Amino acid sequence: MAQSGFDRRRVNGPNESLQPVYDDGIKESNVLYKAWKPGEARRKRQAKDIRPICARHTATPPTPFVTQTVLKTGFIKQANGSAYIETEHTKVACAVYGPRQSKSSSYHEIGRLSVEVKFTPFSSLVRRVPIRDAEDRSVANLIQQALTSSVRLDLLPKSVIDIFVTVIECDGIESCIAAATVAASTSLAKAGIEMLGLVISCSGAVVGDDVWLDPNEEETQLASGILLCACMPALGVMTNVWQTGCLPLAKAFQSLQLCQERCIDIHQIAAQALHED
Amino acid sequence: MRPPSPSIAEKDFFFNALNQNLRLDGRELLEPRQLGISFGSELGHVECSLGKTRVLAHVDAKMVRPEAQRPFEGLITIHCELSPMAGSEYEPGRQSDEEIALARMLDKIFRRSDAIDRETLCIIAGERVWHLHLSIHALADAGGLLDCASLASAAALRHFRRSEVEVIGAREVIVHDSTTRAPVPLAMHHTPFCVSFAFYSPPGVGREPRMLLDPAGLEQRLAHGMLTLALTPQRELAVVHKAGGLPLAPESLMGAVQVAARRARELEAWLDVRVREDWGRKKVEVR
Amino acid sequence: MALQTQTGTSTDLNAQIFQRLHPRAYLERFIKEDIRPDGREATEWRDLSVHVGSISTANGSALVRLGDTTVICGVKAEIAEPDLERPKEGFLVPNIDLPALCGPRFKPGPPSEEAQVLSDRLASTITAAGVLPLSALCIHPERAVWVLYVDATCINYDGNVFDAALIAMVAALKNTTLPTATFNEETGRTMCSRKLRKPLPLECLPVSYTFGVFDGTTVLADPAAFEEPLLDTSISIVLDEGGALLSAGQLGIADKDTMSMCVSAAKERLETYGREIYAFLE
Amino acid sequence: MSVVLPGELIQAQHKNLKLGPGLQQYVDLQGRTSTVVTRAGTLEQNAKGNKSWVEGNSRRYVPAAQEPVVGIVAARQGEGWRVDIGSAHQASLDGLAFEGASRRNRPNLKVNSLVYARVSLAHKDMEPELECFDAQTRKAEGFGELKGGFLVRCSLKMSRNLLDPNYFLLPLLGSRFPLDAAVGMNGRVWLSTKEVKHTIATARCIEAADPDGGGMDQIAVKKFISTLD
Amino acid sequence: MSFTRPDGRGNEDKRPLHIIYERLDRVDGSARFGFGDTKALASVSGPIEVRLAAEQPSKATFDVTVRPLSSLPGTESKALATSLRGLLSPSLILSRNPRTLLQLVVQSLTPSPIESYPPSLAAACINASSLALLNAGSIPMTGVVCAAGVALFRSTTEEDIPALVLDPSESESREAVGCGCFAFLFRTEIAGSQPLPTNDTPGARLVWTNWHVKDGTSDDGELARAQALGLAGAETIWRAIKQSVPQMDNLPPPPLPSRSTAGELGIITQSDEVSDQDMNDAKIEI
Repeated sequence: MAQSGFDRRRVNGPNESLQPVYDDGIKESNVLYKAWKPGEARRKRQAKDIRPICARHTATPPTPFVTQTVLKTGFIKQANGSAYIETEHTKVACAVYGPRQSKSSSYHEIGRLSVEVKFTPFSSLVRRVPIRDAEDRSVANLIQQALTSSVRLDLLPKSVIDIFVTVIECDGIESCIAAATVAASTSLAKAGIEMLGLVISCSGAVVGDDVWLDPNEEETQLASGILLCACMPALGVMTNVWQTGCLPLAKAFQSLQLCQERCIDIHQIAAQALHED
Repeated sequence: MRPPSPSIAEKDFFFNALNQNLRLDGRELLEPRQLGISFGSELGHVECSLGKTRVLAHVDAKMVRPEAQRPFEGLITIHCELSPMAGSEYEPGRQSDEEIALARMLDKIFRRSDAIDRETLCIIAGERVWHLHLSIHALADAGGLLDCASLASAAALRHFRRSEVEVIGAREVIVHDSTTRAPVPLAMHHTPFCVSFAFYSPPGVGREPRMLLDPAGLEQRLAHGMLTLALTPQRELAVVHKAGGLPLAPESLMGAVQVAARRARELEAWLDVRVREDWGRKKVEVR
Repeated sequence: MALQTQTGTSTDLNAQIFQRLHPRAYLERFIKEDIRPDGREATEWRDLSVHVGSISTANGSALVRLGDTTVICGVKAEIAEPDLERPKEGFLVPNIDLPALCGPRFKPGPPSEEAQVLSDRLASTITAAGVLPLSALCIHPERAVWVLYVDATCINYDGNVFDAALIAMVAALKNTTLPTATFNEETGRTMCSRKLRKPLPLECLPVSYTFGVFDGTTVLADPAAFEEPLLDTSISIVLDEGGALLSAGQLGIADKDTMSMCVSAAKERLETYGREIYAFLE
Repeated sequence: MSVVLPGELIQAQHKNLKLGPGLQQYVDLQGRTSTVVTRAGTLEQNAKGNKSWVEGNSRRYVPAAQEPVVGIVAARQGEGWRVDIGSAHQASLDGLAFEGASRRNRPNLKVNSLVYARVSLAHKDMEPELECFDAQTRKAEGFGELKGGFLVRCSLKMSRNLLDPNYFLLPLLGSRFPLDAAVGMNGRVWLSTKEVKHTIATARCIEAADPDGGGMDQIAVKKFISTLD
Repeated sequence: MSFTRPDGRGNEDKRPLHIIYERLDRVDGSARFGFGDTKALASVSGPIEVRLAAEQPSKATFDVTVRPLSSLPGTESKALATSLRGLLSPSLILSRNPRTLLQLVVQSLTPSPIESYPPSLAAACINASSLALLNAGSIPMTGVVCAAGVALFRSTTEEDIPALVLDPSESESREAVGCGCFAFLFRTEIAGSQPLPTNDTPGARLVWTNWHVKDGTSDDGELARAQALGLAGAETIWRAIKQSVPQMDNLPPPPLPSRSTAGELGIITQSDEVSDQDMNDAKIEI
């Protein structure tokens, strides 16, 4: 539901409008898992598979588990670095501007990494009213947390690096954050900013006894808990972990391990994308 | 950008004059500035002036669905934004304290005091009501902006007439053009008028502050305390608002209320004549 | 073209510095040689590509590239009560966002003045051209109508976003389908059927052709981001698919002949390329 | 004398025409000069016909060198003060730019006090500067702090009128009661009389006679004064 | 052309023009301009102090605000404000007062649809702005911008002879097939190649076009003809503005505050002085 009110900076519609309701009672999202029962297997892909990244634009043979993601770098002309990532329906664009002079008057010994995330109004099934909300900010915080320790901010006093993420389409918020993190780290590398390593991120949903990696929107809704992990595969360290829902410890560790393994594969793709430019 | 503060000479001279019961523009202490009013060609469009202070008020009405909790009541929205036209201290896009204070006062005077009978704005219960928009534009703020704005608002509400509507069956509504059926004035419970005073603490202890009616620019800026009363000609108080720290004796307050009550009656009579004159002119035109 | 043909990093760097410090002089030198910094001729357009339907969460979508300028537009359909004064008309709500992502001069936060003005121009162009009759969005008079939120986002800013965004919006509308909706008088609710989806009955497919005037004399078609701030005058000609003039907008000093020259240049472009813009495969 | 608008061309009759406010000269590619109006008003010429300007009215002061102004001290700044003269930028007034001022003996101006000063520097790229003496003679020549009295604001044309010795108003008022006045070109007039009511009367007369205010002529002002006493 | 206008005007007739210098107290210049009932009020302040963030080292910052008569300003007001800034800038020599602010506020005095300002109202806003700038007299100008609205009607009965009308009323612009506003900068061109003009109207150059046609037109000349009609209208406005210059000074003397005739509390009805009918001294009708 869009309760917009009057926004003088935009062209306005009616005060209130509602999402269409369908006569079959099915939400537009429940297409793949219409008659799914707990305990059944994942549909359309293996539990350990992530959605395809790449391959559309590169001639390199697909990495196992990771078949078809699009990861392009340097497509925003005026940005210092940029990347676009597409994993089936999730589409995220990211640009890096900087390092540039910090506007704040106080002196800072180390540089600042600023992350802004924006979802297009049409990025999810329910229209998002184009006003910055809490979700934008919490997603930005997660990405910032994942990236901060990878960047040599100590070399950039008084500076700020602006990372702007636009989510064009989002199919599963956790996987979307993971994709955005990969795009952001790749953009930073593309911008020539000194880093300790590329940050790669992956999410896993615990559905019954299984861990489904890179869950889409529908799968997120079936999950009892979701774990999101960001790491620097080159150094073998983790930069951020975030979990929602309720998970037994063993499951959490299992998810973490699976995510990290998959990150190594994604790392290869990201590195390759950078090389190819 | 704020105007620079008054010079020492202006301040000293003002208080010297006040001690001799003299005001800078030659007025008596309880004499208001000249009033002016003009009406636009459509109903509900009024410009008022109070000395050099000028305000434009405009009323229009639109049919909407009522709020679910109040299916029998029409809606009233007051828009009040100050632009640099009123004075360079009002910056575009930034809400100043004056703007917030003005908007709150007008809201209290005309909306919360129930000045307008909102039930008469209902066309079909739960389905259709009139939504009144009162837009206030300050054209020049030379002191007493609130008094002038409230007068302009009162005048615009009195001057406004909405189209006659006819309900056929359960839901069909016919809106009559002003040329086919005379438009209907708003039903008002009362019309509050706003009257402001400035107070100045006297030299020495134990003496009552001096009081000026309708302070103009410099008088307002040098005031130690301000008192604004909104009241109806029937001596009902709608709003009492005191600003500035100066303490007042109850007698001073009562004195001000008496003056304000007389002033409200005068304003009412004056406004009534003006609105009727203009309506007379317009009716001739319609025919 | 001495600037570009010389090789070696130091010269490249010098040219870059020259471009940044004296953008006007830089552009003047190119114009004198009858060429533009990106290698185009004065009235040459950049490549245009239109892709539709790639956003699954939208009722219709389009991705438009005009040179490096990239605009993505998604249409979301919702249901609302009509304005009581226009009981049989739905709503078409076009907006464009210029996020900080798309270029260094944009800032995060609410829409900038530039974005507000662009949104307004797009909305008035689409309305004035009569792209979609609002009565076609009526589900049940006075009770339920469709609201089409046409949101465009620029993800790469290299000038002339207006032309790209107008194409993206119209293409996204052309790509949009709506489910059949029925208003139930008893329940007061609107139900949609997933099976029957219908495209919108578009009546006009406008394309905008924007020009800039540099130095009072040179008319540049499809200005790029570097050229835009150096132009004295901007002119936009909007034509329908048959080449009829829908609107003409111009701001800044222009001669009488400049306007008619731009109209004919726009028509020429339409003849050579314009007709296939909206002929994409669904 | 004719009414002109910006963008109009005027014919320069005199060989060495000096251009005053509201006129600007352009030289075209052939070396021909043309004189174009830059503000609305009436085109005026001096008796000799070698000086031309556009007489208009304005409320906003834009500083010009050598003009007398009435300023309000806004803040202390180093050895001097920042003074509000009604222009976009505050002017600076050096502590030594007074008659008889020295390092040890500088005038002491309080914030919000009034000064009568002359603009000594006016350039679009610099903040204006004031002085309270004649730089050659180092004499005050009537400039300096204005003590007591009252400040009246008027249009810039009224300021010019009041500075014109042939203008009726100040002599007319001066014939009725003793009156001290310092007129600034910046639309500010300082007044001082023995009696408060005379200052008020003067202030009201200035407003009534201001072409931007009441616009009264001599006869009307005389009538007006008689209602004040 | 057999097309007749609802108010009986000829196709190339304007409604009566109103030009009133308002003398608003807290600004440097102000004026009201009207085509009949389509009116706007504009005020100008400057050069005044500018906020540091908006300061420009080589010229004055020109800030324009447009406000509708009813409710709050939306994107339509922002768009008109941006156009005003762009179309008025060529008439201003902003480089003469760097690091200052020139502030223009335009208040519409006529109800307008939420989506946009109709062409005649936009033209009234432009003309009121030029008047306020002239009235302020504090920023040197290269010329004067004047604007007029034009509307296009096609008769359905006759064989396609389109009628162009000047200064469409609000209802005319709603019903017209096409309509728009044209603004021109009147100034003597000083470019070397042109001969020095001697006639009284300086040359005009187009500074703003905002022309929309509903059903599209393939007639290339239509836009040019509309523009020519707009120019003819703008020229008469330029002359009216020139005639109005003496009114910037000398209001008739205000009524003396004669306490005897006023009420007990000194209410003096000034309505006759302020009301539109009696503004004759400050109004010209052409």
